[in-house]
Amino acid sequence: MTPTPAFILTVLLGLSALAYHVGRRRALAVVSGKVRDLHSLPSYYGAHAALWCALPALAVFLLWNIFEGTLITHVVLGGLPDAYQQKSPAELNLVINDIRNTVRGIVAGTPDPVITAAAERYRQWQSLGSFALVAVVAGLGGAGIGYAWRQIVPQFRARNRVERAMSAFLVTCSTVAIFTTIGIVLSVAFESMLFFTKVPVTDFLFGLDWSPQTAIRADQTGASGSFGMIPLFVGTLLVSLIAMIVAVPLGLLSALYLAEYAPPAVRTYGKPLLEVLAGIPTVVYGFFAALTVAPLIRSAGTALGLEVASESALAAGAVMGIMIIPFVSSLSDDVINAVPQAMRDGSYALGATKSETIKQVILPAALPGIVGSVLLAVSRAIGETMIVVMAAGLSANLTLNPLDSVTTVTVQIVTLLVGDQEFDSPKTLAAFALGLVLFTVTLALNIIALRVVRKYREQYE
Amino acid sequence: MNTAIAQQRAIHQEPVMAAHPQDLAFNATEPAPEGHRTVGLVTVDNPKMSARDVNVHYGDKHAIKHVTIDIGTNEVIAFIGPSGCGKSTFLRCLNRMNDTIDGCRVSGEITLDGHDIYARDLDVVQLRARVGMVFQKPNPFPKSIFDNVAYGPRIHGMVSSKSELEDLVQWALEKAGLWNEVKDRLHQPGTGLSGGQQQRLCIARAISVSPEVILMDEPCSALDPIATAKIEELIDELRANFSIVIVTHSMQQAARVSQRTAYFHLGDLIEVGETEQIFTNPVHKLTEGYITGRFG
Amino acid sequence: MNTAIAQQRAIHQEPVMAAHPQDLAFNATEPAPEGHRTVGLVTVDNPKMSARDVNVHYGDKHAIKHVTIDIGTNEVIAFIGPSGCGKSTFLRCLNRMNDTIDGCRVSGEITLDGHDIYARDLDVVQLRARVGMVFQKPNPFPKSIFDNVAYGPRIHGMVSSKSELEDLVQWALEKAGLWNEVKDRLHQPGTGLSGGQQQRLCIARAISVSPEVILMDEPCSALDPIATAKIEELIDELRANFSIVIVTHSMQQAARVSQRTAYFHLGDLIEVGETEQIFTNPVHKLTEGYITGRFG
Amino acid sequence: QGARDTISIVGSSTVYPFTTTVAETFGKGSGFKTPKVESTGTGGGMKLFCAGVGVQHPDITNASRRIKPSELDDCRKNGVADIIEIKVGYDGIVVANSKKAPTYQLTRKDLWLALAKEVPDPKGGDKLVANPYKSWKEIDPALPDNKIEVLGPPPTSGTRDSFVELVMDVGCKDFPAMKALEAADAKRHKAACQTLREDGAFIEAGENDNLIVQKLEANPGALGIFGYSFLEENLDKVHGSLVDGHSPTFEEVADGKYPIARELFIYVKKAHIGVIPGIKEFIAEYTSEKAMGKDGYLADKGLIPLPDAMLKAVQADVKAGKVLTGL
Amino acid sequence: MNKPTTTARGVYTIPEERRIGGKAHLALVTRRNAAERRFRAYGIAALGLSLLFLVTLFVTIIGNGASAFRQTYVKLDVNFAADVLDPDGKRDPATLGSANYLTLVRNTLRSQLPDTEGRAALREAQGLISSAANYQLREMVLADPLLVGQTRPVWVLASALVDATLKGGIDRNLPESDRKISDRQLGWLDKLAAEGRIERRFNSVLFTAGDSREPEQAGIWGAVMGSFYTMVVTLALSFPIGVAAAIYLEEFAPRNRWTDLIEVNINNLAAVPSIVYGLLGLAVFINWFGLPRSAPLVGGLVLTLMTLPVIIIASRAALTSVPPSIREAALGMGASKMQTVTHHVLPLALPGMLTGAIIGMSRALGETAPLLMIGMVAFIVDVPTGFTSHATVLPVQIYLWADSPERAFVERTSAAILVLLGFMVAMNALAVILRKRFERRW
Ligand SMILES: Nc1ncnc2c1ncn2[C@@H]1O[C@H](COP(=O)(O)OP(=O)(O)OP(=O)(O)O)[C@@H](O)[C@H]1O
Ligand SMILES: Nc1ncnc2c1ncn2[C@@H]1O[C@H](COP(=O)(O)OP(=O)(O)OP(=O)(O)O)[C@@H](O)[C@H]1O
Ligand SMILES: [Mg+2]
Ligand SMILES: [Mg+2]
Ligand SMILES: O=P([O-])([O-])[O-]
Repeated sequence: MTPTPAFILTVLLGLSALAYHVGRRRALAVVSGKVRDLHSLPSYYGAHAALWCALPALAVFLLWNIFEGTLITHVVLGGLPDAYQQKSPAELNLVINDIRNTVRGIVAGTPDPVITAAAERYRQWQSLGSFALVAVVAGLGGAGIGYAWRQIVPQFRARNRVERAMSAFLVTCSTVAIFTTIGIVLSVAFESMLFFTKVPVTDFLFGLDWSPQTAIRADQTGASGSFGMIPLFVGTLLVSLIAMIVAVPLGLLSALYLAEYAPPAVRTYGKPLLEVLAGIPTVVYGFFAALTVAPLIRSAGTALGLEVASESALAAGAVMGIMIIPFVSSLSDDVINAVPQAMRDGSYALGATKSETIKQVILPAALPGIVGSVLLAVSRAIGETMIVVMAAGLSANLTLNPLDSVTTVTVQIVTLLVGDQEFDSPKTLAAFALGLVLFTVTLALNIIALRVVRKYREQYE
Repeated sequence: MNTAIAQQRAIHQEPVMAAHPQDLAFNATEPAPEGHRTVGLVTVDNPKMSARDVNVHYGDKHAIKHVTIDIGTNEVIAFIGPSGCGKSTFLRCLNRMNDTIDGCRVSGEITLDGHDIYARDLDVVQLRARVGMVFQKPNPFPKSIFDNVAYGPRIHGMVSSKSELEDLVQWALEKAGLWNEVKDRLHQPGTGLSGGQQQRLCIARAISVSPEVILMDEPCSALDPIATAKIEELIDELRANFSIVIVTHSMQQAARVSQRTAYFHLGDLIEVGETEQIFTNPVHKLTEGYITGRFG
Repeated sequence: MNTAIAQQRAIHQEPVMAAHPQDLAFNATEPAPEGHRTVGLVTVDNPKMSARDVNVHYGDKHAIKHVTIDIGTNEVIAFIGPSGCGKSTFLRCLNRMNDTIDGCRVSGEITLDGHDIYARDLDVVQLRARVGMVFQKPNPFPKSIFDNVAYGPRIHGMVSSKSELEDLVQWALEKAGLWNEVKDRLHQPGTGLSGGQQQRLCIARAISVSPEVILMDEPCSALDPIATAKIEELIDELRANFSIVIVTHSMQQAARVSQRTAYFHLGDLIEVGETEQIFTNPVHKLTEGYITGRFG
Repeated sequence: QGARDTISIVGSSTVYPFTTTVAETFGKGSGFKTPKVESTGTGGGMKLFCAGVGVQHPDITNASRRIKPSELDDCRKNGVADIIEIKVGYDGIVVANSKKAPTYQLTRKDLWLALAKEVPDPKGGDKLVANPYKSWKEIDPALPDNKIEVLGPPPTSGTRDSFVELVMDVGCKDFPAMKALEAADAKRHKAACQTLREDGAFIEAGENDNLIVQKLEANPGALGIFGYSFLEENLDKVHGSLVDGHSPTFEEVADGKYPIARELFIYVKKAHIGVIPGIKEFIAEYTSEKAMGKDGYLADKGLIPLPDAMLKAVQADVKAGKVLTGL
Repeated sequence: MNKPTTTARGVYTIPEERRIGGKAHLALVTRRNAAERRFRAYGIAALGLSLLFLVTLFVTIIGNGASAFRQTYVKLDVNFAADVLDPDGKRDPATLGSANYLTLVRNTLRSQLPDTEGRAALREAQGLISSAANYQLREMVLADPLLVGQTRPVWVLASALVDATLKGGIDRNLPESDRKISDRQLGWLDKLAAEGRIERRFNSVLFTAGDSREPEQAGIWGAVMGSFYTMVVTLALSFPIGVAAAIYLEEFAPRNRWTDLIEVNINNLAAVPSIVYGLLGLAVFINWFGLPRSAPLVGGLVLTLMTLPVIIIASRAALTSVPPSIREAALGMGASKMQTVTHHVLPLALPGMLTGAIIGMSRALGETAPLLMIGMVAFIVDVPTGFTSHATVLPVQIYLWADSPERAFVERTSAAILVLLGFMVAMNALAVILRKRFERRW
């Protein structure tokens, strides 16, 4: 039986538990039980030992798992006859697949003796590797324990070490966001550059016409292939604005009601119920918007003598607003609830009504959190696709009339990316450029928002 | 001592016993079924507020037991008693601030100008506008110093112009003895003040709306003697128009500012009387023990 | 007055002037370029902590100006001064609690047993374990009463068994004079206590880890005389092993518990001296003004 | 990267229902694992397919149009030299409306006039003017007096592409004005023929054809453009307009009479045959009579089958492993 | 009453009527009380309206989807004819397995129903029965070879067409040309019904099977498991990372340009369209790290990146709202910053963090677009068994079904949505309970 990764991890876990125990005991032993003489609590010495036991071994384990395939493959391929050695990398890749499939007992086509033999070798190396890994992991773990054990003296700052490890973890986690950003920029930058070689940047940034109807085949003519992003951004703005007009009052008022007025039972169930709104798949909202709300608006509009398109920004925006209610309501409810009771008491004692207290004391105190939740809701609105596709259509009208059909940046990105396309045509590349510009625009907006929030914070903290 | 008030109370000069209102009415001498019988000047002639058989429970804890007491018009009454005896709790009953505490139940009757403040149709917002409060722990709003004081007048529409508001804020801050220290930083946050400054800010905030009754829970605990003197002066001045209840641990202070003093002990109101009498000649031995620095 | 300490300080009997440390060393008589020169017993022979030319700024506000002072071993030193003069601020410098305030900058040198507490390699956690603090506004954790007191011993590994912990908690609560009131409700939240009870809880919490220096910011402000006496007794008892800094507005209290007293005024340390001397015969006229109940 | 023993298929969402049907039948009937079929769109599928040979690249791609030369070049460049092209059938594109309204009898010329961005001036002359038609009646007095409102696929869709080719290009032929333009400026002519209106008469709806059907139901005045299978499933709600005298029925499309039908393909990477288990068997199943034939199960799913002779040819080519040599 | 007070600015007094109890004040009180009632009414209305939308959506979904939980079965007397199944009589499992069960079904239909002469009629008859019947009969024979040669009544799945007709999804009164089911088929159905050969049962297939092109055989179990694995990855990564990042930024990080940058970045990431995360996942996890396509692992990673901003932002808001006095108390006791955070701040901030997790996960659970790029919008029949098996997720299943021409998928789409919501409620229930436990006001 070759040891499975799960088995190795379990062993490592057991070892770390042991390390914790040993470290703790050792710490107690060096001060003969007088914990006060230790720099840190015994459990920190335990944790320190456990870290030393687990981290190096884990690193080796991960490295092995990443490179195992490559290593073994390299060895096995080296043993193949010359005819195989000459194959192109792509073909070799297939040979490897064949070998691996054979290892797993799956044979495509007629079994080839060379492959079968290679598979046998592959199997051997694999099990050898696994056993070696167990040995190395156990050895490293043990060495780690030993090292940590030797370090334990009363003055040893185990807490600081463990906390430094924890801080390192915290810092690492906070950089995930940076790497994500870099990743996103990198994954759209190349194509965007390509796009800008085909479509001038100024045309893209300031063009008032969006109609990516370039030719699909060489024998077609690009119809009015124009790539002006302004209508898309205006559409995004319009739809998001409508969504926020729905979501912010509904969400904020709900949150205030739940946090300040509602009997506990209502609050207990009301809040999670609202949160369900955030989890309903957007397809459902899309159908709701397109088949229920849009016709409703249309008939209402017609009754009023208004010209209403069958797909309207209003329908999409309103339904999107409903979807993002919980972003505002739940997060705001939490921050409102966290305002200390003494603040409320101070206001009530002056003869303020609940609503006055809410508006003038609680809201300002909770403002940073509420702004955060609203920003999040805006973000969600900007990023939403399905509802707009289904209810607002795809026509890039440059309009601020909510009864007209519009389209948004996100929708265009999605349709361009998933539609039929030629990957180096400006049509497809436009999706990347749109992504990049959207990213930049929201970045600018966020910087402004941060400044504004800061200003308020300075005033109220 | 204010002689007018002393005269008003002449008919009550003899200490009376009171526990339940019915006891008062029917047989004042029979022991109450439970709870302590309060000794002394429980009632006054022209009460601004009166409490009858008030009980407060925090969950199971019986924090205030059958308390009956009047708060006179234009009088300063001091509540004294060991820490944890229920002074703050009782104070909070008087403007229904206890409503905001989960699990706190109040029974009995409390009236303001003869109207039951626990009546169903009573507007508690108005009640609190009329019965103001300074809390034990200073709790300035996370707003600027100016806005902290201006808050009350604004919501009650007491001022019609900005300059009027500024005058009012200045007046309140001056009365609380804080003006000089903050006049240059009116628009900085009230939470950035020192402990004693915050306490005075809260006093300024409370008097800014000129409530009819002011409940002060240890208003001078964080103040130096000079600031304390200033506040005491303020209290004396306010008494001309308002009624004031002050919780204090300093018997000297009680003696300086109050006309009557009430002594609480473990949730019981033990004794009420003219301040001078309480401090010089307490009737109940628990009171005496407290006054003289040891427990009964 | 503790005679041993009085003797220790014999050589400093004559009031000295001190502002900047360099002034102390070179020409103690020349006026400091800015800030006030402190009068009196600024330094002691065997200081536990010493501050040299400490300045604190909150943003633009210069809250503590060139303060130089020693805190003696086994001494109780009282900080007095009008509200807002910087007592709390200076106190918070002594265990670096000011680090947590945005925009607060501290300069100068403060040492504990001769080691600079603002040194780069100093472990501020250890510092705070050694220099405990009772805050001006009681701030119990939103945990049970027991856990509030047990927190310190737990994180510092001071107890090895549950029963030991229980004993320690009981000891601390008893010393703070709270045990009787809370022994039946140890597992109820500490935030549900009365103001004075919370204050004593915080004292119990602070002494539970037996810090070498205890900084107490108006520890008795919400306490009745008996509880106050209890705490003063505690302070006196603790002095045998620890150093204590107490901020108080009650000069009586300062006189009762402290050996030395420091008078602050608008961020300046005006005068330090033996308590008796400060209260009976202050050197500086600002001090005198404060002691006698009026400002200089 | 682990080993792969499942066939990986990507590509067109139009072909997706058919390929998945085959995949499922194949998975249940043969000993092989059920192939994984992704719906990525034709172009997206091509991109993945042509990215290279090897397990991390798909084996088969669906296409609702023929591979483009540029895509073929890309394939070759990445070492995907041998590609087997299999034409699997036809997809009818229908122009339908709600049953609550009468059936339209349209010609491609009508459609062009209704949907082109620019049309010859109705008042005469060779000039092209922005499309002035508001109602169908203005185009042909026989048509109902309904506002022109057509829900159709977005420009990123293969269906739209085919619609342009099969309807618009043809519809614009017979106008003298257009002829003149063609002679003068071929490029401009093409653009004029192919550009759809952007003034709201043509509404770009998403690619969800069910949604279009439901929108038609809610808005009886509108026409919608979508795939034949959706018409077949929703005969109780919508009916297809006649185009050039032919109604979009299974028979008429199969016979090639109904003019708007496009070819559907799958492309197979030859290098993967024999390496990824089951590819050979899978395409055999796909091209078998019981799948692709007249009465095959794909016909039940709405695929318009190839004429018999063509099916035979396809089957023979597949058997011989004939690869695509050029376009 | 009030003596005018002299201030530095001049004489100040509150006019009688504006003081508490004064005329102007009383008038204002009426207005303020009205404002109070209004505000409260707004709150109730907002909550009510929001919940009304929820109810509407639910009612619609349940209305559409409830019927999918039941499924029609038809009883056929099947003759397991030996000449069809086992011509050489050896009962060899291989022969039995590869026999033509379609013929068996056809023969059965022919014997059971009138007018089944001719290919067209037979095809129509076959249209009543799901193709699953073939596989069902094969399973029966393989399990019990003795069946060969016998005739047995067998309940088989009806086709989606029959199911829809019997549930009223297809209107029998329409002219024949306007409905998929023919008059002849209706006649057969009526006959079978009259003979008691038609029954509606709980649709267990829906909950146990993977995807299928045939609506009556299609199930969501594959998608449920796919969602489960994906969510496990997402939750296991995004919650700890998000909380850790928030803690670092809020409690430890110095306030400088670098942390400002991170903060703006995080807010910005929340606005990145989800499909762009798909692009990122494709580029990084699949093309660079070489992780497999269509795997819950990659899906989970992509959704983690997408969810992180939400969790971080919510967690930061929760951390900010913990009063500083609590931190001071702990620090003053000699607790390290890390201890202060873990012992005091974190428990108090947890409800808010959980809210972030709930909302972030809800969003991740309903997301389709980013999965498109990494191959999870796919037809996958086999139920996934691990983090790297091919899988799809519930919202994708819903999306694909909603896009299917077959009418019978409409009700299944709604049913799948219901299951998704159930999934979500289950996932959130725990968080809600936790949140309730940790929530307090101080
Ligand atoms: N966070 C802060 N930001 C700005 N200014 C502050 C802050 N905290 C205190 N101050 C100011 O610094 C000065 C000294 O404050 P400190 O709290 O030290 O006074 P104190 O002597 O303790 O007064 P008290 O007896 O009222 O508590 C005061 O003027 C106060 O307003
Ligand atoms: N929210 C609460 N929940 C439970 N018990 C409480 C609560 N608030 C106060 N108590 C208890 O009720 C009793 C009375 O408390 P109260 O605050 O009225 O005391 P106090 O007289 O104001 O004391 P202090 O002088 O210390 O402020 C105390 O025993 C206290 O512990
Ligand atoms: Mg109190
Ligand atoms: Mg202070
Ligand atoms: O998905 P399509 O390429 O067929 O539109």
